[in-house]
Amino acid sequence: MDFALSTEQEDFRVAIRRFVDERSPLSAVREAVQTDAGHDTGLWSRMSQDLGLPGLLIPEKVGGSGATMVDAAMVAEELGRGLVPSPYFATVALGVVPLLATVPSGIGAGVQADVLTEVAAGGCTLTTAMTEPRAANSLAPVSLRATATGGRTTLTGRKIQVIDGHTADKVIVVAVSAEAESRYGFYLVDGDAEGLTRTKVETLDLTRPMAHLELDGVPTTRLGEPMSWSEVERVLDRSATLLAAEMVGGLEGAMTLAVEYAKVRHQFERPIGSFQAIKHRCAEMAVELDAARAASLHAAYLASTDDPGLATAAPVALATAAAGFAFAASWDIQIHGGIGFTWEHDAHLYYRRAKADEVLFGSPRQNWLALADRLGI
Amino acid sequence: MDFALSTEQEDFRVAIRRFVDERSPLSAVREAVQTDAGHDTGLWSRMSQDLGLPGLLIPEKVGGSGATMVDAAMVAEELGRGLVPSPYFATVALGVVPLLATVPSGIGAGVQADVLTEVAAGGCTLTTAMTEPRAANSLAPVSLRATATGGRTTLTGRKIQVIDGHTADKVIVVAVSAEAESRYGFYLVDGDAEGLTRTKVETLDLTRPMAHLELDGVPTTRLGEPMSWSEVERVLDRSATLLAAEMVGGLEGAMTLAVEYAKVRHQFERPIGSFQAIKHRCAEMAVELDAARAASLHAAYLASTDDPGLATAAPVALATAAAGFAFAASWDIQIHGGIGFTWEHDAHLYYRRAKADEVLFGSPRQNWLALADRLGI
Amino acid sequence: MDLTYPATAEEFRQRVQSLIAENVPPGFTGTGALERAERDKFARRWRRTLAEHNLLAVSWPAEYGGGGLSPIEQVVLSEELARAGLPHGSESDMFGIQLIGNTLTVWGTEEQKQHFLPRILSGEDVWCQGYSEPEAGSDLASLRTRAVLHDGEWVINGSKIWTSAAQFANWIFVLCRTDPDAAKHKGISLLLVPMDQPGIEVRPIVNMLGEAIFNEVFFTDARTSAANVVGPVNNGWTVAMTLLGFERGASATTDAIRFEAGLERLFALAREHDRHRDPHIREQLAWCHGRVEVMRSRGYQALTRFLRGDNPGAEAAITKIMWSEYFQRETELAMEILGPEALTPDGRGANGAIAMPDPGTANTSRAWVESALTARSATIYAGSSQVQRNIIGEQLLGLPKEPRVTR
Amino acid sequence: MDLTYPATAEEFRQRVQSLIAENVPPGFTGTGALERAERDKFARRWRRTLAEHNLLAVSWPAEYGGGGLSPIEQVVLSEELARAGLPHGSESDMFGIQLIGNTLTVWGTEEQKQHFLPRILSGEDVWCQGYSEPEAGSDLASLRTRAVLHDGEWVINGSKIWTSAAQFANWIFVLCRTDPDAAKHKGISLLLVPMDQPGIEVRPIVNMLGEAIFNEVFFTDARTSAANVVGPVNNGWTVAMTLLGFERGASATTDAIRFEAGLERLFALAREHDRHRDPHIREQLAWCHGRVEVMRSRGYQALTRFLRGDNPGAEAAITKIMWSEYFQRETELAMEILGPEALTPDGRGANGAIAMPDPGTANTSRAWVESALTARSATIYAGSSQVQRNIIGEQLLGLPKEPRVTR
Repeated sequence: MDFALSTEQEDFRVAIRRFVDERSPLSAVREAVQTDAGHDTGLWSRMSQDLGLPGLLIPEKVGGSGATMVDAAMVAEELGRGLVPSPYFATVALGVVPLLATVPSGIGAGVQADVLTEVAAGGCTLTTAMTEPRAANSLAPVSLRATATGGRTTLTGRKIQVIDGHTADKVIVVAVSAEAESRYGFYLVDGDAEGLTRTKVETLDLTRPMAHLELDGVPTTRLGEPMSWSEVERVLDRSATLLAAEMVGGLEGAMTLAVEYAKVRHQFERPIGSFQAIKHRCAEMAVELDAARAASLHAAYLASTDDPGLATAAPVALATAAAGFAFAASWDIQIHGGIGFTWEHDAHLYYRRAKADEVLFGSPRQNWLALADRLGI
Repeated sequence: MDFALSTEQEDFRVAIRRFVDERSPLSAVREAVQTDAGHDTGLWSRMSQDLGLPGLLIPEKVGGSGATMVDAAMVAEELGRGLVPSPYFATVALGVVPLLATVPSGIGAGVQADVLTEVAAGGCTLTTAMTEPRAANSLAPVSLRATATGGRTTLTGRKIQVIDGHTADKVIVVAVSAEAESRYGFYLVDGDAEGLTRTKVETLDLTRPMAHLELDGVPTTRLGEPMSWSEVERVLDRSATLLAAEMVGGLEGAMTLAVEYAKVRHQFERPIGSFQAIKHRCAEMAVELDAARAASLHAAYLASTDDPGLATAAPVALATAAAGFAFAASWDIQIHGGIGFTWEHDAHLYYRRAKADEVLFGSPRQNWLALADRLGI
Repeated sequence: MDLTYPATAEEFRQRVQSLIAENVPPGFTGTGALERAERDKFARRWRRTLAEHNLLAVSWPAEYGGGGLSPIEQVVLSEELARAGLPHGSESDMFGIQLIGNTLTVWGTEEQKQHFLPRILSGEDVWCQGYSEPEAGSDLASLRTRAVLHDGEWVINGSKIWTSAAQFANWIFVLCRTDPDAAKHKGISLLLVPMDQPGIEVRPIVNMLGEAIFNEVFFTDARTSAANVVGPVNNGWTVAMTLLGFERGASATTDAIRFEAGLERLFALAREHDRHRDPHIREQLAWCHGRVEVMRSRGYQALTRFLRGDNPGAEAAITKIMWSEYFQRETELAMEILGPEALTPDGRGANGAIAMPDPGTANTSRAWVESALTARSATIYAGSSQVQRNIIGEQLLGLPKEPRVTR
Repeated sequence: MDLTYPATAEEFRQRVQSLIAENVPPGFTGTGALERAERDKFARRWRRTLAEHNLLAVSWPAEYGGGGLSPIEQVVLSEELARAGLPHGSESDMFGIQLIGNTLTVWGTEEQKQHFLPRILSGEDVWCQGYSEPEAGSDLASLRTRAVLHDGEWVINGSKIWTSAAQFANWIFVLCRTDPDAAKHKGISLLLVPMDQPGIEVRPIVNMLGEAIFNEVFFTDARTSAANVVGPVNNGWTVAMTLLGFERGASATTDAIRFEAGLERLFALAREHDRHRDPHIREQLAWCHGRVEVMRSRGYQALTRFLRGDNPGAEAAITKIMWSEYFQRETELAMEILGPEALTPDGRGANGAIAMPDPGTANTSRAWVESALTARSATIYAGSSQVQRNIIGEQLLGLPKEPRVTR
């Protein structure tokens, strides 16, 4: 009975935290988001080559480090804390997770093994294209359909708001399977495939680039067998766990900015953090951080043990972390006063991230309603 | 262009306020609620005979003072502020209002005129029986049906949670009309009619007694013509306006308790009202009081001019006042600390009133949803 | 109690409506519908029209070029402009006409009035405001900018922040410490300072939307004539309070008109996204309507006080809290209605509005996202919500102040 | 990270389950299902059963009659009792065993341990707590009750408030000021005082439900032997902090078990009232589930610290805020589900529970209304939410304290 990170995990976390603080301060984040990629490609080389981050969840057999979802979540948390723009989230949460979930039987064979080997080696980034225009609120929001003709499967249609969609080496497209109306598949597409047009778009969250994708007869391979929408959701629950962890980090980052400022900024001859109007909001951030971290860690633990309890733990983690992050990021601006709403101050970067993350995998309200369904209320 | 009470109205308000403070301090309220009636009958004599409160809305022609809904609301506010248990609300909001609304053409004739004359003279209390068991949440929550046989109309069924139902001299029963399924009527019943059994019940709000009523072939007279449910709602909007005013008074009463205590209670060598955790909650009460009073006064003004805008102003006033009152009453307890949750302290009397008022004419949420319907959103 | 307007006011209303009808294109929904450059051009033309009809400085005495309108006429004018989606002058008129102009009518010398007031109306002088300082924040009285009299001139050193429209202004009114030895609220004076001089530097501050709305203004031995002090020397705090206290009674009822227009846009947004059937959204939209109605009723109350000549009190703090927190909640609801569409803002924006965008603004994801971001600042500028709650607690409810700090 | 329990713990769990099965009637859902008198009778019998099996004072050393259970066994016992809806001893055992008993095992003299501990287990001594004072409130250290040594006895004058179960107790542990000249937190001692003496008067305090749950205890020249001080004289603040700090690690995971049972009742209530299809109610119920799950995960974290022997820190303040505010929100949701039914509470009540009612409590409007009223006190007693936020802000986040007051 032990619900805490091991010493090795704590050491790893400290190393990642130090890496983020040294290599990706927020000044560097601001520079990175100005680039075409929307992230610092040199930094990503170090993250993938030196730290082996994309290979964390990948079995040792195909070149990964065979770590657990708890480790991957810990990294997500640290990257979230520093708002580090990098292909980590898309590659691991939206790429490796569905690849692992669709491996037919044992690793070692099939297209999954090839891609995972490439990812583990640090030479390949991934993402998943899910969202379709004006469809995001319904139950099974995917209507793009794969077409099979003469042994060749292709995809035609439009996907929007694909995270790192303009840079990912391979894109996994969630589509209605060619075989049956109510079956879905994860379809693998090359980033430079013919018929694929990728357009980087302006984002609310400046630190998480997105692209819209036009697919016109793009050749593709289905990963694993067609599945029901609820099976798709089981895969997405694992991805969601890493988003929740990222948000926990973001919450901590925003809280830290607010607390540190409240200690040094003086008004009315006192540090503003000595006023309860400020102190108590910071304390509430700490309560929400504690709650969000507990929920996120629990979900990651259940994911690491393939526990079916993840189906209810994932929405709890998402909704708890999202609400806490939005709370902390809003109050971070308020506590900073005037400079809090300037471009040059980092408060708005956290706020933008928080408001974007809040809807990325469904709003807290949608997650609570999904949870109610899953609990059979 | 003048949106304020006139000097006469302000003087009248001050007189009522003084009357409440002198004749019905909260110590007297506690005694009154222990009686069978649930109110101080001597006090009510003074309110009805000396102050003429039940006759406020009644035209001068039938013995009333022909005042406006604004005046009636002002009285409700002052009585609410002191949690005065009295037949005022039931008699005026639930009795006089539907009587006036169902007068066939001009006053002067019919059963309405007789009853109003009695009420104005101070010798008759009224109420309306609306709620039926387990039906309160649907759209037209009344299914008790009037029966007409051989020129004689009777009522048989059950009504619950009738305010002052055990003492009212006459009870107005809302029932499905004998003529048509989707038409409703206000049916007048004598309090001591044969076949009517009235049972006083325990209430959450100790200061507003209620009774359950069993009707077994009770003879009755319909007031005015059968009407649609939305016509019934138009009448209830006027009653609701007086409930909103009462809640505004309750909000002010709870806030005043909290503020006065925060000024004198010391903790950590300071009056607790100097701490922002207390001061800012009191300030929020003041904001909510201001909002609730503005909404309530506006609704009363529209009611006084028979403006159709009342259909949307009434739910705004109800929901705004209810939310503000519940907020103030909860925080009043919290600010008082330990003594705030003792029986002997008055904080819980306000809290109970607030929580009861919150659902009496629909919860704030139900009122907002009703408003959305009425706005045609 | 009577919410009808007198017949004379209604006649004036018709005159204003006619003037508006003659000067806006058919189908005009408000300046928000215009692209920024076009809007600025239109606004300049419209300001001239108002000036020609003596409708610009409506509350000033006629002898200084003011409109000399009765209070109820001022209200009617504001209402009609708000309904038509038209501005009452330029952005800088807020500072020139409403603030320093009105203040001069109370505190100015005859010379000051005769010199400055007409130049404001003609557009020759364009004003901005030098109040806040980087270190002072909500604690306005702890300002550090100093002015010293030297050879018949004030010599000013320090800096001011959150100065909007400084880039368009040639004059700035500045609160300065003129007696460093006096207590915190004493020894402050309000000076009028020409900006076209080497001692003044304006640096834009970019807000979180990327818009340069505000500025920091640096004073390095900046100078102004000794005569350019408003009210008595070292009495600037009182003057400043008069200035900040200019309850724009005339606009009491227009906040609700503007917010109502914004809410209509939000209703339309919900319908366009088919979210108007969701009970949660309906409830929130209805709450917004309720809050706008409360603002309208409170506006009638403020208007009644204004027409009676009563002073506004701590109600101004309630007003500030109410509209700013409403604005946040309304725009967060817009974000919720947009859902994932908010992730990639699209379409025309809110044109740099610092509060509710102008009437006619496009109903796009970009405009609402910009408003939602902007709304975060609404509870900070012009006295944070925390400061407003202190004011309400202490001034309205009589709660004790924070203890003095021992040093 | 591993949430499975060791095999030995699971074996112990089975032994506890068997013991429970042998001692409760079939279909037992918890003591809340029993009428009050019946419940008290059942609880006395059950306490004897626990004592016979050495399962009462599980954390005390065996030499004083303690159970000598390993930490994980203590946890398993608490969990099984919680699941079965059974108490771990009487209401007074909280004070006798958990608080003063545990404190004596740390600070007591050998004589004190040998004298007092067995008498607690046997039920001969029944304890209550004298900490809070009417004037002190959240500011515990400003206590005024004084004790003076006179002829080998402490003579005590003052009063204590919020003393639960005082009517059943024959001993009270009392924080007294024993050096009036020392600084606020110094000069305090923890005294053990027999209650059966003329100098002590107990007056019940009736709570807002009309239940006499608490008492005020008045000391008028009350006496106790000079030997009945716990720890060094004038060091009572440190002793008291130890006592308040007894993180009941053994019960780390049981809060969630109890709240889960309460939430299941609420789910059932929603279904019975056909409100479970309303999206707003569903959302709130799901939120409640989420919060219970968070409390469960935090319980695992607390348990991990407990098993490692780590001290809890400011997390206790987070725990207090979380459960008390959850409890308020959960019971308000119950009120919303009940709707107008809450107006006239009906059926069996919550039997005077001061927090979550006992498992098995009837799913009636009266029980939920009583819980909702009770919940208002949860954010006040045992350190108000405001005090907890100060603790979190200052101790966990390092924010500066309020300035000292100048007098």
